[in-house]
Amino acid sequence: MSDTATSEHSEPDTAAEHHDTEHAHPSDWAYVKIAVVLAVITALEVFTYFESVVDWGVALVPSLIFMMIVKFYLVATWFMHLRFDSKLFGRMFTAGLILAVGVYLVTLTVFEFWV
Amino acid sequence: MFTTGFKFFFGLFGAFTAAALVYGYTTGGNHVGPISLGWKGGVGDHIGYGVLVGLAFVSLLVSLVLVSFRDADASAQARLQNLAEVLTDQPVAASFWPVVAAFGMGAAAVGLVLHPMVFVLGLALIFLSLIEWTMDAWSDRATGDRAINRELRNRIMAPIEIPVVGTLGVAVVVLAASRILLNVSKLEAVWVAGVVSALILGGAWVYASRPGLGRRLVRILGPVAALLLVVGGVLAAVAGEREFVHHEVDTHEESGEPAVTEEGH
Amino acid sequence: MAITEKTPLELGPGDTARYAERPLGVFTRPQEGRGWRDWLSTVDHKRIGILYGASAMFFFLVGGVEALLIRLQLAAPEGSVLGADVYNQVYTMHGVTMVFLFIMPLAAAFANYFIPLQIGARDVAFPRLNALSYWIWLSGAIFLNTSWIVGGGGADCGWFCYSTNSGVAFSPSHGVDFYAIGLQILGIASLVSSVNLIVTCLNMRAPGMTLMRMPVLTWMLLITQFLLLFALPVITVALFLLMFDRLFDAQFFNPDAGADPLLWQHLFWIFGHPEVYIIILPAFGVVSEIIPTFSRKPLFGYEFMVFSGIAIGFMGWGVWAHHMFVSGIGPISVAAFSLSTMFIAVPTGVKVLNWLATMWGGKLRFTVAMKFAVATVAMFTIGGLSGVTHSVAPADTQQTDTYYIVAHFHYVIFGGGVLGLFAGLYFWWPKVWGHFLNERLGNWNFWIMLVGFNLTFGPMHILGLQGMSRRIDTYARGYGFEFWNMAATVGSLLIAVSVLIFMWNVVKSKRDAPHLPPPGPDPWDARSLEWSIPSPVPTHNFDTVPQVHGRDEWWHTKYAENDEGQVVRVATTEEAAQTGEATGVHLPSPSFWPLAVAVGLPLIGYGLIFNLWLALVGALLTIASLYSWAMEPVDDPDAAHDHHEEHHEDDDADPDEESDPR
Amino acid sequence: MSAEPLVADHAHEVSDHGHDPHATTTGLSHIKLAMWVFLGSECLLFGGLISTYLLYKTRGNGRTLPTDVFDIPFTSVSSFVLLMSSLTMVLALSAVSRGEAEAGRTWLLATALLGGVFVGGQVYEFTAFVREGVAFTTNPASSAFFTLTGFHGVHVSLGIVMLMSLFVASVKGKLTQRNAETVEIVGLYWHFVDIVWIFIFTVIYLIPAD
Repeated sequence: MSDTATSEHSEPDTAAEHHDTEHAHPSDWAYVKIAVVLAVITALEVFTYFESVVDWGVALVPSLIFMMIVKFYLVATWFMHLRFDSKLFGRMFTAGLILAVGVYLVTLTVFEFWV
Repeated sequence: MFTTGFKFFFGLFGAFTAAALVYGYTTGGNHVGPISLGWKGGVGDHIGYGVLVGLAFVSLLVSLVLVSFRDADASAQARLQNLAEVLTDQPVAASFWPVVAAFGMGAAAVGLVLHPMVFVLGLALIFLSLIEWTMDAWSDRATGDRAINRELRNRIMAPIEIPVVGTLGVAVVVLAASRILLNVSKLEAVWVAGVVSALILGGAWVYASRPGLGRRLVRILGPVAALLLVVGGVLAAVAGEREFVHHEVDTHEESGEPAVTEEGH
Repeated sequence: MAITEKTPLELGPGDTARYAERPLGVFTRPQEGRGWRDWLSTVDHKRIGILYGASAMFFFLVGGVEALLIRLQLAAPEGSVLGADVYNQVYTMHGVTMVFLFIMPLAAAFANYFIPLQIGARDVAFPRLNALSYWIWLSGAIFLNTSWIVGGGGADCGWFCYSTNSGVAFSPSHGVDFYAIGLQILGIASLVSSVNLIVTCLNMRAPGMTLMRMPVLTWMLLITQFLLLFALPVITVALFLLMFDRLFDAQFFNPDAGADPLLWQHLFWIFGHPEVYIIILPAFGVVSEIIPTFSRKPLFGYEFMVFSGIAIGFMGWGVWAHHMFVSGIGPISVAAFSLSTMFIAVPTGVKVLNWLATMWGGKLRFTVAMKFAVATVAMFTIGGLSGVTHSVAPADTQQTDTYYIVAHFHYVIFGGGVLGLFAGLYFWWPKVWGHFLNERLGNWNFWIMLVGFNLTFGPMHILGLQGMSRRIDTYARGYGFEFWNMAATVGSLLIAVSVLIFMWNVVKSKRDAPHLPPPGPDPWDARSLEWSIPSPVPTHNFDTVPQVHGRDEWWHTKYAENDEGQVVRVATTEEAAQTGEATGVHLPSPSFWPLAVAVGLPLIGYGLIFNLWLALVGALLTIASLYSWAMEPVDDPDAAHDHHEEHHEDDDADPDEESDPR
Repeated sequence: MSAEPLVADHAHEVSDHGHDPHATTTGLSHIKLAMWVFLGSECLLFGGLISTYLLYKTRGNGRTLPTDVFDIPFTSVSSFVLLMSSLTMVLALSAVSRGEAEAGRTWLLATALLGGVFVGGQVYEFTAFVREGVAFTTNPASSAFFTLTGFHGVHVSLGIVMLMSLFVASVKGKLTQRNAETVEIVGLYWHFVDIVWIFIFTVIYLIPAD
């Protein structure tokens, strides 16, 4: 039964993706490299706090948010294995993430938070 | 399942409850007082009612314990072990709970004189050994097989012990670390946290990559580090916190208005 | 977590018979088939579904009594049945009970029972978590209602509990504390259940059951679970803030300290509007199963049905502020939310048209289930249309907080949700219990409920437009409110009569069942997989897991096109249906730990309100139970593998056991 | 007799009868899918708390604001610590799934200890704030700050308890290669908590108030 079943499993949204999983997990050394990158970015972030050294001007907030997103992305894709696992996992997570960002941005906008 | 002991104590529970109700009403309680354990209202003579309710509770507890653990059920025990009669001379396992309990009593006594915290610690130790000792005593005689007994005990106690020990472990680290940080200066706090974390990271790195090399070293250094942390925490707690500058009411003016909701900006 | 002991209890070498009885007392793992204890420890999705349904019907009665009290108070001017204070508590608890303790769990009953059956699974993905959801839900429901006894009365701030009415200053009893904590407990239950059912739908489908072959009920329930998944954390945040404000003097909703009460409104309605669809989508799913069956046609526009459901699920997140048009959110926000609200009517309208097109030209059979389903479509359409009038912000300004709103949402929630779920009860009753509900009594039930419903809530449109505000405990003579209020009260009594008829129907049908022919696996000649197995459903659901080739798999097993393109019957139900006689099917073992975990949560709740030591006890109980659970293997290695065979032998002559569907 | 192992908390654990590797429709493990679904839900939880703080961060009611007493150098160290604990966590998983129990155990303990340092630092930070005039009930800003960071701290603490439980299981020899998925699940939770802190650190601490 299972032999015939597996071909029927294939459906566009899920099954095709899990063939390349579970094998390609990176080595410990790759993790360490990612951690070093994360640490460097964090150091940069902290660096912005000491304004006397460099004046970031209007670029401050955008660059902080950019660095935050990069860190977020690195942890999610490498440490949480989204890069190597089925896309379905990532979709479940990003659905919540996008919804949260969208809904709360609208709420803050209604409160005229940005004004 | 319902042993004689259970029946006796459960019956006692019923009798005491009834007595408490009757007593509560007859000594002049209002209509909801006695059935709600005196919540919102009188039960007449409080002391007598309280004693009866207390006895009822104790009986209930004992009966529940009896029915839960099927203790004092000689025939069940014999049936379990497929024996004509119950084994009575099983050797009991070694136990260090008597020592802990004695230490707890000593600590409680000393604490009465010295410091309330020590007293509470003593009480906690006594309480702890009461529970563990009871469980050990029960599981020692649960079946005729030492290994099964240990398995039984773990199955009931591990779900409590693991999270409690885990939480206490976290609490000790957190409390000790935060006391030390509060004791040193603001800048030193940054360094302390950084260095301690680096040590943890580095130690783990060395140990994980070369388990053979550091094993004995870690066996010694690990407890020493833990001891240092606890002792440091206690010393810092005794020494007290550093001076903090209390920010007085400052100039943030705009806060009071509900800034958002007017129409027609 | 999966760190289980290899075998939980190692037996002594050689002699396994020696320990036939466990020395563990209550800590012994339960096994199947022991009367009432079986119900406490069950992990069978069907039994859990029944538990959900029965408890929901109980709270339907509770909420119904509260509704009747409201209507009696308002029947005549200057009513004095309830005082103003009690009136506030009663309408608040009516709303909370009906939403959280009746409709949602009744929908959960359908979800639990039918999702696995419709996708061809033997159980849900996490059977013990499923039991946990139910028990947590029940403990939360009981906790919420104990505020009548120990909390100094129910919550009295309306079901949406706007700040600052919910603050200690205006609501000094513990009612709102019970509301805040009780809804959090209920939220945990729904969250656990939504995760479980989402994984079930994605991961446990029978071979060939692609997503676009799933029955529409399963689809709508899946969308509902996603809405729950994402909406509940938002209300949890709001409830946390409220709880901290009330119990620990935080400043979240204290305008004197510069806080903004509108924050509550936003958080509540970000949850609250998806909640509306959480209530209505299961009923849509039910209707989408019933109408094709009794029209003997496939559902018109399956893809449109599914995608409009998904569209509703998405767009439901962009309309929340239409509940707040008069709260001063600013003209741009009002315009934006007004537009988005008008747009969300489109996918809903698509659904209504598709149901009509399904019936068009069909061979209609008006059973009670079908009548309820058609009434659902009609009544929901009325509610939907009055809803569109709210999306027009200037009109809404007139209607806000009047009885027009009350009329609107009752047409949607009662006319759509409740009637739809009643349709489902009549439709699936034979599947669950192995006997029909009496159709004659069902007709009485239906017509009286339909008339009573319209008599109750129809006049409220008029009252609202006349200017009668909602939540007032009484009104003076001479405003012209008398007649329609009396009419509404009479209508509400009619609804009560119809519910009593339903209950009598349940009893009578059960009593008559032995004298009537059994319904068989497929009494309605229906379309989805649950009808291919015996009624009542055997414990293991499917003897062999079905292979699915298309939509309406079961229908196509029975019918096929012949050479002239006509649909002819190719197999009788008896030939095609499974017999339910499989043995050796491996099922998950029952467990008491879900119940134990659930008992701890209300203790934490009481502890937060009255004494933190109690909270510690509750937390310890919960955590210890969770760890016991984690260490307990999923499957009891000591249990017999085909327990359903010997099930009827050790009957404890328990009343619960009698109603056991197996 | 087709007894497919359709019913299990963990698909791979129930394979008494079935040998079908595709025990689930998508081929993904139930529990991992469930964890990701749950994390999606958690986004809205933390999103709500973060928005509340952002909305309230300047509402001081004439008293000291959290932003006035922030100790950015210390919080930076805390952020580093939490970030590095993510590294140790992923190394723990890597070790356990290779079957190196002892290394896995070491990394688990290191992760828990780093988490402990983080929470200890948070207790220190909270105490310092209270001493400096920002308590939970001072103003809406402080209530929102303590609720948000406290909520995060509770998440970290729960994670530590889970890590310690894994550690105990490992010491007792019950955490083998077969259970690597359990470590992975706890790891997902741990990294998520780290991700939330990445967000909080930037949005709450680093971006200037005005």
